[in-house]
Amino acid sequence: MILVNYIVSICLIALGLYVMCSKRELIKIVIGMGIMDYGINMLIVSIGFHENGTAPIYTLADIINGNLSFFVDPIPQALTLTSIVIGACVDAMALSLVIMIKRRYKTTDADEVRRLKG
Amino acid sequence: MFPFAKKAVSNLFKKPSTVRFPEVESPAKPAYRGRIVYDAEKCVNCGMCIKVCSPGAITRTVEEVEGGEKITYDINLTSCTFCGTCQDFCGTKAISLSDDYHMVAEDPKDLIVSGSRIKEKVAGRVTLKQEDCVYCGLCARTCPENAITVDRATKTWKINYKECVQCGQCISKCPKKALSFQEPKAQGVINGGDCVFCTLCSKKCPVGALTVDRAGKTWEIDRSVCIKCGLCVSSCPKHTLVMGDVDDNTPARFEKSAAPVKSAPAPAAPAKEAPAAPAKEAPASGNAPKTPENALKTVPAAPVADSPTKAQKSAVSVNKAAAAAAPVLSGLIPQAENSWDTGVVLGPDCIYCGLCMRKCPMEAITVDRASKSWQIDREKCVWCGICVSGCPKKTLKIDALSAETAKEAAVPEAPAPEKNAEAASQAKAVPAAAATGVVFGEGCIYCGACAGACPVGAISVDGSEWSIDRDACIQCGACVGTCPMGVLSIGPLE
Amino acid sequence: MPEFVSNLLNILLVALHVLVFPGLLFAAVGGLLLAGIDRKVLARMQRRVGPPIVQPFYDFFKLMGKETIIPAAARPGIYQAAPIIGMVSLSLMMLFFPIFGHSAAFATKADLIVILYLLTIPAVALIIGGSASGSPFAGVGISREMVVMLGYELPLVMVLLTVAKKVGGDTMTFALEDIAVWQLANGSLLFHWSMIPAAIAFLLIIPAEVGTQPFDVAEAETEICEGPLIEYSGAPLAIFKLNTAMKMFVMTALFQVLFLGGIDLGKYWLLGGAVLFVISAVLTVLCMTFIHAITARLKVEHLFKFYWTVVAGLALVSLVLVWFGL
Amino acid sequence: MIQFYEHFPVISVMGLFLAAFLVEIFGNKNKTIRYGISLIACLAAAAMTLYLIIPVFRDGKIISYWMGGWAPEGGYAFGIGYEIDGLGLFFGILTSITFLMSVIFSKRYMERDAHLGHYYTLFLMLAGSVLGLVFTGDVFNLFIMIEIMTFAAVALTAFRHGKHPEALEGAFKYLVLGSIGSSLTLLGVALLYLSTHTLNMAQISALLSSQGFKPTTLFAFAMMLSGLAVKSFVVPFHTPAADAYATAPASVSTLFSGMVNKAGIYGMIRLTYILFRVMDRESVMLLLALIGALTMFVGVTMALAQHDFKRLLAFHSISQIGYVLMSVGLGSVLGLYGGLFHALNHTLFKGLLFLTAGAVYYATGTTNLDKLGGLAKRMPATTACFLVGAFAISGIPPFNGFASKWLIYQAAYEKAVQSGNFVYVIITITALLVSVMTLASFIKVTSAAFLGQQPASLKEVKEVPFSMQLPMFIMSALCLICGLLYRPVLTYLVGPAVSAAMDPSAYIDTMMGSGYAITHGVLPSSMGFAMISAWDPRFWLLLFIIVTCAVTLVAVSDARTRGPVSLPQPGETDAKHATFFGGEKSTHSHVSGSDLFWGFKKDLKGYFHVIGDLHSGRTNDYALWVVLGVTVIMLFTFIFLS
Amino acid sequence: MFKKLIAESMTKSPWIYHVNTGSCNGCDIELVACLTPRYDVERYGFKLAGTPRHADIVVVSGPITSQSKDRLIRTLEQVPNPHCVVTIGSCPQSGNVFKGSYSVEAPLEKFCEVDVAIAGCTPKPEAIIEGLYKAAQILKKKREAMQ
Repeated sequence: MILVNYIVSICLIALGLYVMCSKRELIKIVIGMGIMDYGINMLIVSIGFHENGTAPIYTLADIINGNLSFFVDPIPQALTLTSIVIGACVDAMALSLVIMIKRRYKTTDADEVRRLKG
Repeated sequence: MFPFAKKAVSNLFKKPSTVRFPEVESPAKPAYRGRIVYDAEKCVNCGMCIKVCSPGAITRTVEEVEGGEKITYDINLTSCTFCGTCQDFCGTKAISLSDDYHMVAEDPKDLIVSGSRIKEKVAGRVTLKQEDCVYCGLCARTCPENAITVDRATKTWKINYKECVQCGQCISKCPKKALSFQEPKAQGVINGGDCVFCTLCSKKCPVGALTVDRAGKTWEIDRSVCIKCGLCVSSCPKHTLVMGDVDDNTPARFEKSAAPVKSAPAPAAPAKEAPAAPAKEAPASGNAPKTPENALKTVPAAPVADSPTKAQKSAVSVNKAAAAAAPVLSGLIPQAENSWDTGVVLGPDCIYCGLCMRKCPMEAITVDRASKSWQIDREKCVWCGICVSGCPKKTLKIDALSAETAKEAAVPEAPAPEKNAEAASQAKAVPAAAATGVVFGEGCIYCGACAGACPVGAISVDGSEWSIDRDACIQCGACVGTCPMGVLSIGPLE
Repeated sequence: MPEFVSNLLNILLVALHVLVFPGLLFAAVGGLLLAGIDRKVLARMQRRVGPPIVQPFYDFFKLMGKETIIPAAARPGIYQAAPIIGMVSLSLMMLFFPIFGHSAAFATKADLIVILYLLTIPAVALIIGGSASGSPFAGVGISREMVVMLGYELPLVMVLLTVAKKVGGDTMTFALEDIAVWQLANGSLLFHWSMIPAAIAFLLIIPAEVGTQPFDVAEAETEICEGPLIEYSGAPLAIFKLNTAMKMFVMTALFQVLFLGGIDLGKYWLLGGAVLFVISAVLTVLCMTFIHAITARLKVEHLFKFYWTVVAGLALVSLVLVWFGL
Repeated sequence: MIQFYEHFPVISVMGLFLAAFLVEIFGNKNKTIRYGISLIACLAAAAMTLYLIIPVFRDGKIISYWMGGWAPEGGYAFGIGYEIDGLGLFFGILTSITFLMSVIFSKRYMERDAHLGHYYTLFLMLAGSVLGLVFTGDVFNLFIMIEIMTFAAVALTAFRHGKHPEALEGAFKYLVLGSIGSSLTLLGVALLYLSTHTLNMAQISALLSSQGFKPTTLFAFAMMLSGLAVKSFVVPFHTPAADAYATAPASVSTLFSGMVNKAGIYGMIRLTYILFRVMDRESVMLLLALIGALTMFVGVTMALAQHDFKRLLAFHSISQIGYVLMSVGLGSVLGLYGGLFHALNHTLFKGLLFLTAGAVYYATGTTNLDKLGGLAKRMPATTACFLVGAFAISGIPPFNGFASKWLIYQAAYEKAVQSGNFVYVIITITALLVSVMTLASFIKVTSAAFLGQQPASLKEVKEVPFSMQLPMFIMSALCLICGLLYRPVLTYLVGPAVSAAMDPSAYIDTMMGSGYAITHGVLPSSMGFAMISAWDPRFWLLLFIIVTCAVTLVAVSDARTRGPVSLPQPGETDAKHATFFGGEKSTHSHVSGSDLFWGFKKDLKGYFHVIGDLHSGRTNDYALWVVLGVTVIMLFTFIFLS
Repeated sequence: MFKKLIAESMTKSPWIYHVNTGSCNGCDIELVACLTPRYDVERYGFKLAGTPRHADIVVVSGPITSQSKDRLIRTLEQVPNPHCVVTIGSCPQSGNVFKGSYSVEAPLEKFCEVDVAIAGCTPKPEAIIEGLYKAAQILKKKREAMQ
């Protein structure tokens, strides 16, 4: 059912973009960023997935038995891990900025946080 | 754009339309008003050009030289508007505007046109042989200085010698040869004896030659200051001052009674100094004439007239102080030395029309029609009699003052309220009972004099219609007295 | 040492080229004469006598003799250097033009694009100098000067690209020498009918570049007191006036290079070239004078619109025609 | 045998990161320590990067470096590899110059701010990340570096939020859009991994060449192109750039324009020329050239409407990046030369301009053009440097901006003539026109801020300290040198980068072992390069100086014949030297920047209104721009590339 | 050589700056008439300058109203040397019909040295040409005196 993964991740990315484009609330924009991130992470994990694959870990028994079976690609998982960390950082940063904006602008409405324009 | 293009190209092959001026002389158009030419020999020094020149570009200098006066005219082209009025007004065509327009100079002094001639001294001054005069007014119109005034209606001919420059234009213009240069006779003001010491004359005197002491009842003239203008003569309400020939023996002082002169005569010092001060200032102002003679001529009348008035006032206030010391105002019987023994006395027929108030030169009378009160300020009153002669009801007269009248006058608030009210009711009753009023007779010319004279504005004259508002009319008779045709009278109404 | 001598001679030759012919002196004298002719002919078109043809020389020398007042608000260095920078860059432009068989002194050192940008230096010098004078009138003037520049730059670019395509064909060239050679082989560009709109556009650009009526909004003396030049007096002003004249000269020369290079004079190239140069320069200036004589000053927004519609349209017509090989 | 210099790339990158942590640990209190660490790290990194010129540019070597010695095994690359070819080093040099100048400038410029420890930490992280980005040979590493770069850049943008709350807004927009860009890049990387199962750039390039384009690959291409386009701030992804550049401290803006958007451009060149090798396709050329032309036009017109010095410079940054992208997108050698040279020049003059803007801010406390005026009298050195930068960016000969623009015009028109596509003619005209508009907007800054009349509030302004002038002087000198000696610069600096971009086979061979490229069908390509025409700025300048000297000599020798020069008395205001106001007493009257170019703005007011309204400042709108841009790029890719 | 040339040029290219100090416009119109094809002073290099910085000859018309006095003096200060002051018409010389008014400050001599006075109300264009020509000669003298 790998196709479902792809479809859902693409939907998540699209949803994230939609939220960023349409929601005026800054926190929601940040949430949109998060949703998009998760969609991509899901996509990457799905890329490495193999039907009936095992965890990419050799045990001593496997080597001794010569039972080197088919395992999922470990690299995408490593990528995902990194990406999640980065995504968390970015979200934290964004939220801290939103807090500061709320403090200085007294609002978190994107319609009013637009002193820089034109 | 195409027409422009066509024009530009066609112009390129045409001769330029430029006037090549400095190389080729370009004459001015006919009637161009350019550089002024002044012919000093034709000039009679009448000064008309100076008078008519609006920017004041022409100045005249008169110097005393041997054999007469050197008269110089400077026409400053840098101040001229080239209007040509001087040319038009010059009686002898001594000034004319040429068509020369090259009026360019590095030094503006080069742009002053000047000319001078020596004018012989003329003995005497313009004098009228009255019997020959027909009061045609030609002389007045000719006079460049407007020194002569002629009134045909009253048959008067006056000349202001201060203005006269002795140009002789009037003499040459006079059709009857009634004018001539003559040595003047000494003239002066003579007091005829009816003087009431009203001080009007001294107020009118422009040079402060007259000193009148009302308290001391003296009238004095300083003949050295007097300029014989005649203003005092015309202002005298008693017509007692006349202009006549005087000599050294003619008295300069007139006294009526032996009443002691309490105050000192008005100081004459400021009057004497007055002419000197402006004379010093005169050269400072832009175009003021520079010779002493001119300075005298242009002495403004105001400061001279002013200082004696002040002096007079100070004298009056001294009088007042003296009067305040006396017990007059405390309402006691007048004493011999009191000056208020005579005065205007109101008779019983008063209709409170206010004519006397308006006529009084000293503004001593106050009439209030509403409260039917008539008051006189004895301090101000000079018993000149103008109110008496002007009274339509002939109820005012100059008489010795009784103690009551003096008191009434001194304390105008004195009349009791009930008396006032009684008087008012009487006054109201009068028109209703008598039913008299202004009667309009035949012969009216609708001149409107009556309307102008009416103190209450009851009469209106419009075209050939005469109407009167009976309710407003107070039957003062002012209209009757004013009517030039004598068609109005006060009588019973039908 | 003969090598040393020849080097020295070369240096002298370069100096002669730069300072006398066809550099500074030639451009200055030629420019002032052209300006004089312009004024004279303009006067005649208006049925006036007009000043003598050497009048610009008188103006120049008079201004040289006048006092130079440096305003308190000005920055003296920039204020005085600006006119000289403009003059020098203009005088160098003539070195790159091959004219009527005379090959340019330094043809290989610059091309059309360089010329386009070198032409902006005098304008920028004027703008910077005017701005340095600190007057608000100058501020308005430089703003207008810049808008005029924005206006004529678009059609000018199009004209240059048209020429490059026409001359270079499928290999296109920006080199001035190539343009001259091509024209000698194929006839002047002006006589190729597809180039005529571009030539007209270029002729309309010259007045704006030089700043004469109706495109003199930047130096409108009656409304903004000569704009950038308002505070200038004396020698710097003289040099700015000289710059205007030299710009006229350079633009007429550029017109010849771009559109009239195809007249082959054979062995009479020296004299004939000179005569032809004079004739064509005067004719080019006459076109300018003619436009001056029949128009009044445009508003700056009209000017901008004019250049971006009419003139750019003309240039575009040529560009499209040339693009399709006509 | 590994040469000692082969360690330099990774040392310089890691050194910067290490220094960042050291600053955070030791430098929060002591300003000498933190600045010392930062300066030493920057100097060392710059020195090492510049040293690499010798092997890479002179000897033509390509340095490959495998982290932990994880060399490819069996034709498959597993480890993270650094690979420094001419292209990477070229951008590395730009980066080094930029952060070196900026760190020198920062010393005095930032002295009035608090929390400088954090500033230098972020600064060094930004520098390290960009350096790592251009040196890396691994796509995922590229993504990581992009993320670090975005993160540091956003934090630096918001650094001055205390005084300027707008900085928060700019940072937030930058973060949102930057994260979209990063996500798109990550998506591309993931899809690329899906189709090639490797993350090494050299191997990807070889494998893609042998296996051809699948829809996944195309999708990956579109995603990565969009992601990198967001990072390089081309239209329609440019909006956060204007906000962030304008509100960040000027030293950081210098980094942004000198490194951050260059990193994006580097990524796009790497992507199109080496990774996907699609630059032989007309459609990609057209796409990039059109985006470039649109970018430069929108950037410059927006710049014309700005009132703020730094925001104006930000839009010019966008515009100049448009030049670079357009030229690179032409796909010709000449275009690549022009584009890369312009990238170099842009780093120099835009860095210089941001530094002068910083100097103005330091001296006056504002960058609002309507409040400035007459600074030339008070800040002569800054003004001179600004004029050099302004002339350079406007393409006035003989400065460097002209040389590169000249190449770009030639390349664009050559492309137009050779391809017969009229669109390129329009692009050429746009490029030429944008140059004049650039001049116009810098004239606006010159007359509004530096020349004209001084407001009373600026009478006490002082010139900035020498440590701030020094980087400006160096940048100015480099601007002039690159303009005058453009041929040597092209040959020795830009040339290797161009050959590296045009010939990926060497790159692949160095990384994956020789012969790998040929087996996967990547053939070495030859470089044909001929400039269409000539321009010798040295000669021109020489003549210019000769004539100027001659004129000056005449002027000086004949000073008595000329009229006298009447200088104003200092401190006094007399009528003679006062500004002429038609006889009125001269008062302060200054034509501010927004009042200039009236006729132009009136005639194009329709356009200006629309474009002004489009830059609404709303984060959602900007996100929408990005989504639309990505959609267009994706559609274009699928329609024309498959 | 250049000294002579410059001095000679002074007479050949005088630029005019015109100040109206409350004139009735009569003189102003006549001055402009000088520039028309009919009189065409440009024959002698005369030109109207837009700013006093460019001017050689300052032409003053009008009676120097007190409002314009300061402006006039300031403008005259800003003219570079050598320069001439020329008055057109009677007003600046004397105040003409306005003299004595509280708001008129004529004559101009009070404030500066007047080099040439052109009389007339208004002068004919020919007279103006004559005056300007004279001023141009004075310019040359001033230039020689400056040396």
